[in-house]
Amino acid sequence: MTPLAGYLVLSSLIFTVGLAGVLTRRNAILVLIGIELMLNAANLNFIAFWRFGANPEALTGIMFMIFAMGVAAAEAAVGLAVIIAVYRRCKTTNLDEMKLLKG
Amino acid sequence: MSLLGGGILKGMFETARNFFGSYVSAQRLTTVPYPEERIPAKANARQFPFLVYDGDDSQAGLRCVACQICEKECPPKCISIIKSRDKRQDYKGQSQFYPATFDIDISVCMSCQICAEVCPFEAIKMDVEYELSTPDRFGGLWLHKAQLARSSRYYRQIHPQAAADSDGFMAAESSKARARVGASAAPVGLAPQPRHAE
Amino acid sequence: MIDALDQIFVAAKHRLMEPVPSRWQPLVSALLSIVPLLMVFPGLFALTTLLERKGLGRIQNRHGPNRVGPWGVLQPVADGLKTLTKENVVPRGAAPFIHFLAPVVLVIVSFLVYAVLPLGRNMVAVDLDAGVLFFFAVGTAAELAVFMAGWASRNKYSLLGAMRAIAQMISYEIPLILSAVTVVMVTGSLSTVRIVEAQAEYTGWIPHWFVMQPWGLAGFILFLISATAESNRSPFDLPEGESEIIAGYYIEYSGFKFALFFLAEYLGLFAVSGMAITLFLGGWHAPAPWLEFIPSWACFFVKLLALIALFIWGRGTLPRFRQDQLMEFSWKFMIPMALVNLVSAALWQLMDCGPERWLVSFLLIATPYLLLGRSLFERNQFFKRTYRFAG
Amino acid sequence: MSLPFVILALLTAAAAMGAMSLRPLVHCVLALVVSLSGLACLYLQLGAQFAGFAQLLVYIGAVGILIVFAVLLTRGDAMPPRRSLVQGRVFGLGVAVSVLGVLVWAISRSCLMSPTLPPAPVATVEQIGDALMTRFVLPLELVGLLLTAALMGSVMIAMQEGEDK
Repeated sequence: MTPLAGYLVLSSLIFTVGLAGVLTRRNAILVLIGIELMLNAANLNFIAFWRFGANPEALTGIMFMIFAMGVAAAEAAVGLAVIIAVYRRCKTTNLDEMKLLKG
Repeated sequence: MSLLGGGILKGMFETARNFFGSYVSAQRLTTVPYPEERIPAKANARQFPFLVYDGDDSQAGLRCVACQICEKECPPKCISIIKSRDKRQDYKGQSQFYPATFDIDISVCMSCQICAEVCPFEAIKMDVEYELSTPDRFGGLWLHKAQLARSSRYYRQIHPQAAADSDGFMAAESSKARARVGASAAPVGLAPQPRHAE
Repeated sequence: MIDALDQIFVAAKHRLMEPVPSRWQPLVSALLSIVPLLMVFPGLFALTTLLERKGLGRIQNRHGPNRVGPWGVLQPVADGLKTLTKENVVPRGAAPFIHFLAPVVLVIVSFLVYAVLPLGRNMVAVDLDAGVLFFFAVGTAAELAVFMAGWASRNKYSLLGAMRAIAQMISYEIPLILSAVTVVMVTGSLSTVRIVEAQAEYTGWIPHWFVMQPWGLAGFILFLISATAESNRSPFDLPEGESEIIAGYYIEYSGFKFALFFLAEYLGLFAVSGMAITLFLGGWHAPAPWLEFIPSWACFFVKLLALIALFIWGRGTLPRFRQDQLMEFSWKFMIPMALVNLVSAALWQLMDCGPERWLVSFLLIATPYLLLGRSLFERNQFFKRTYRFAG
Repeated sequence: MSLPFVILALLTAAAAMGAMSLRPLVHCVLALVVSLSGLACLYLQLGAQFAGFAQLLVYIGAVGILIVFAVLLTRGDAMPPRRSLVQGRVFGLGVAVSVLGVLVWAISRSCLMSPTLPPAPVATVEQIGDALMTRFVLPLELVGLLLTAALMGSVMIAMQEGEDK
C-alpha cells in the first residue's frame, strides 16, 4: 500500500464512522459530532493530496482545508445554537421526539 | 475627570507602600512570630474558668463552698458540682461544705464569665491560659477539680487589678465576721453578701 | 569570556552530544532540550510559591512563612512533602479515568508550550515556523482539561467552576491573541526567535522593544490583563473563588493530583509571562546597550521574575471580579481596545518614521480608551447592578 | 507506511469510533477531541504545520468547547437509556459499511497509486499568508463574512426571547 492510499483509507474510514453515527444515533449533538467527523475526513484528504499530489507549491490543498475549517466552525456554532433553541422549546435533544409538525 | 484605571494605580501604590514599609518600620507589622514572641495579654483577657485556692494545698485551700450558684447560672450548663457530706472551715472561720467533685466541660464553656460574676466567695475566676491543645482528640476537655485549681498568687499575677479588689473584699468580709464573732459570739448566718462589680 | 558565559548551556549541550552516535543524535538532542525545562520551571514554581506567600504577607503587613529553614526558604519543600503524603481521594460518583486524566493533560499541555519560548540566545527547544500559533493552539487544550476535571468530579461546585473557567478563558483568549497578532503583523513572522531578533536594536540607551511604542504598550497591557485571566489568577480567580464555590474545578482533587493542578496553574503563568517577554519586552535582550555583558538567559529570567512580582503585586491589591463584570470587561472593553490597537499597529507599520507616526498611533489608542472609559465606567452604566427580585 | 502513521491512524480511527459509539455524551465529545487531535498530528506529519496548529486551535479550542457547552446547557450529561438494536440502526450501519466498501474499492483501483514518495513540499506561514492575501483573497473575505453572519445568527437563535412572554 502506498503512503497516499493509507491516508485515503483512513479518511474514508473516519468518514464512514461519522456517517454511521449520523444515521444510527438519535441525539442531535451526536449527529453534529458525526458531521464534524465527516468534514474532518475530507480535510485529511485535502492535506494528503496536497502532500502527495502534483504542484504542492500552489498550496491549494491547505487553502481548501483552511476554508473548510472556517465553514465547519460556522456550522458548528449555528448548529449548536439551533440545538439549544430547540431544547428550550421541546426539552429534549432526541431527534425522534421532535415531532411538533407530525399529525 | 478621573482616568480609567487610576483607582488600580492608587491601590497598587498603597500596597507597595505596605510592602516596603513593613521592612522599614516594625510597627506596621500587626502579627508577631508567635511561640518566640507574644503579644502581652490585655488587662481583662479571659479564656476558661479556674478555681482559686489559698495557701499551699490545692485541695484543702479551695475557696469554693459548693453553693452551686455557678452551676445553676451557667448558660451552657458546663459546670457539674457534687457537694461534700462533711464540712470544713472556710477563710472566715465558718464551717462550710466543699465540692467533692467540681468538673467543667470546656468544650461547652463559652467563656462568658457569668460563673465568676455570680460567685459570692471569690472562688471561681477566669484564666488567661490559651495554649490548651493536647495530642489526643478528646483529652483536656473535661477538667476535674485537681486540674482546675490555681493558687491565689497566680490570680494576683494574671489579673492584678481585679485580684486586689477581690482581696480587699475578702479582707473586709472576714474582718466583719470576726468582729461579729467577737461582739456577740452568736452564730452567723450564711446569708450571701451582694457582690460588688469587679 | 562573556560569550562563553552567555552560551554556557548551548556549549554544554554540544559537549554532551559529541560522544553520541549520529543515529541517536536527534533523540538525545531533544532529551537534552526537554529535561532542563522539566527541571528549571518546577523549581521556579517552588520559588514562586514562596515569594508569593512572603510578598502577600508583606503587602498585608504580616511576616509570611518563616518557620521552615532560615527565613522560611524551605517552605516549598515542606509543602511538597505534605501534598505528596496526602491520601488520594476519588469521589464515588466520579468518572475515574477522566478524573485521573484531567490533571495529567493539564500539566502536559502546560509543559508543551515551553517548547517555543526562547530562553536565551540560541536557547529554544524548537524554532517553529509557526511558534506563536503553536503556543496559543496548544494552550487552548488547557480549557478542555479544566472541563474534564470539573465534569469528572460529579460535584456541582466543580462543574460550576469549570463552566466559569471555560467561559472566562474563551472570552479572554480573544484579546490575548489579538494583542499578540499586532506584534506578528509588525514583525511579519510567527516564529518566536524572529520576533525576538526584531527587537535587538538600540537608539541611544533605549531598546527597540515593542513595549516602547504606543501600540506596543497598549498591546502589552492588554496582553498582561488577558494573561492574568487566562491563568485564573486574582483578580480573575472566579473559577476558584474560595469564598463562593470553594475551590472551583479542583475541589475533589487531593494529594498529588491537587499538586499537579497547582503546578499547572503556575506553569501557565510562567508561560504567558515568557510569551509577554518574547513579544513585547525584547525577549532575552538586555535593557540597555551597556548591560549587554549580562548573559542572555539571565536577562530573560530577571524579566520573568519581574513579571511574576507584578502578578503577585496585583494579586495582593485587587479584589475579585463579579461574573457579569468579568464578562462585560472582556467583551465591552478588552476586545474593542484590542481591535483598535490592531488598526493602530497597522498604521504604524504603513507610515514613515517620524513624529506624526507616534502622534497618530498614540491618538488612535488614547481616544477610544478615554471614550470607552467615560461612557462605560463614569456614567456607571457599565457596572450597573440589576436586581431580579428587589427594586 | 511508517510506524508513526500507523500509530496515529489507529488512535484517530479508534477515537472516532468511540465518539460515535460511547454512551455518555461527554465521553463522546472527549473521544471526538482525541480524534481531531490525532488528525492534527497527521497534518503535522504530512508537513502542513500551519494546518495542524490551526486544526488544534479551531477544533479543540473552539468547536470542542462549544459542543461541551451545548451538552451541559441541554443537560445531555445524564446517561441516555440503553436501546435495543432497532431496524434503523441496522439500516444505517449497512449503508455506512457499503459506502466504506465503495470508497476502498475506488482507492484501490485509482491511478494515483504511484509508489514513489515525492519530496516534501514546504509550506511556510509566509507563503500561506501570501496566498491568502493574493490568490485566495475573495474566499478569505467570504469566510470572514460567513463567520460574522454565523456569529450574529447563533447569538440571535440562542438568545432567550424574554420580551415576548
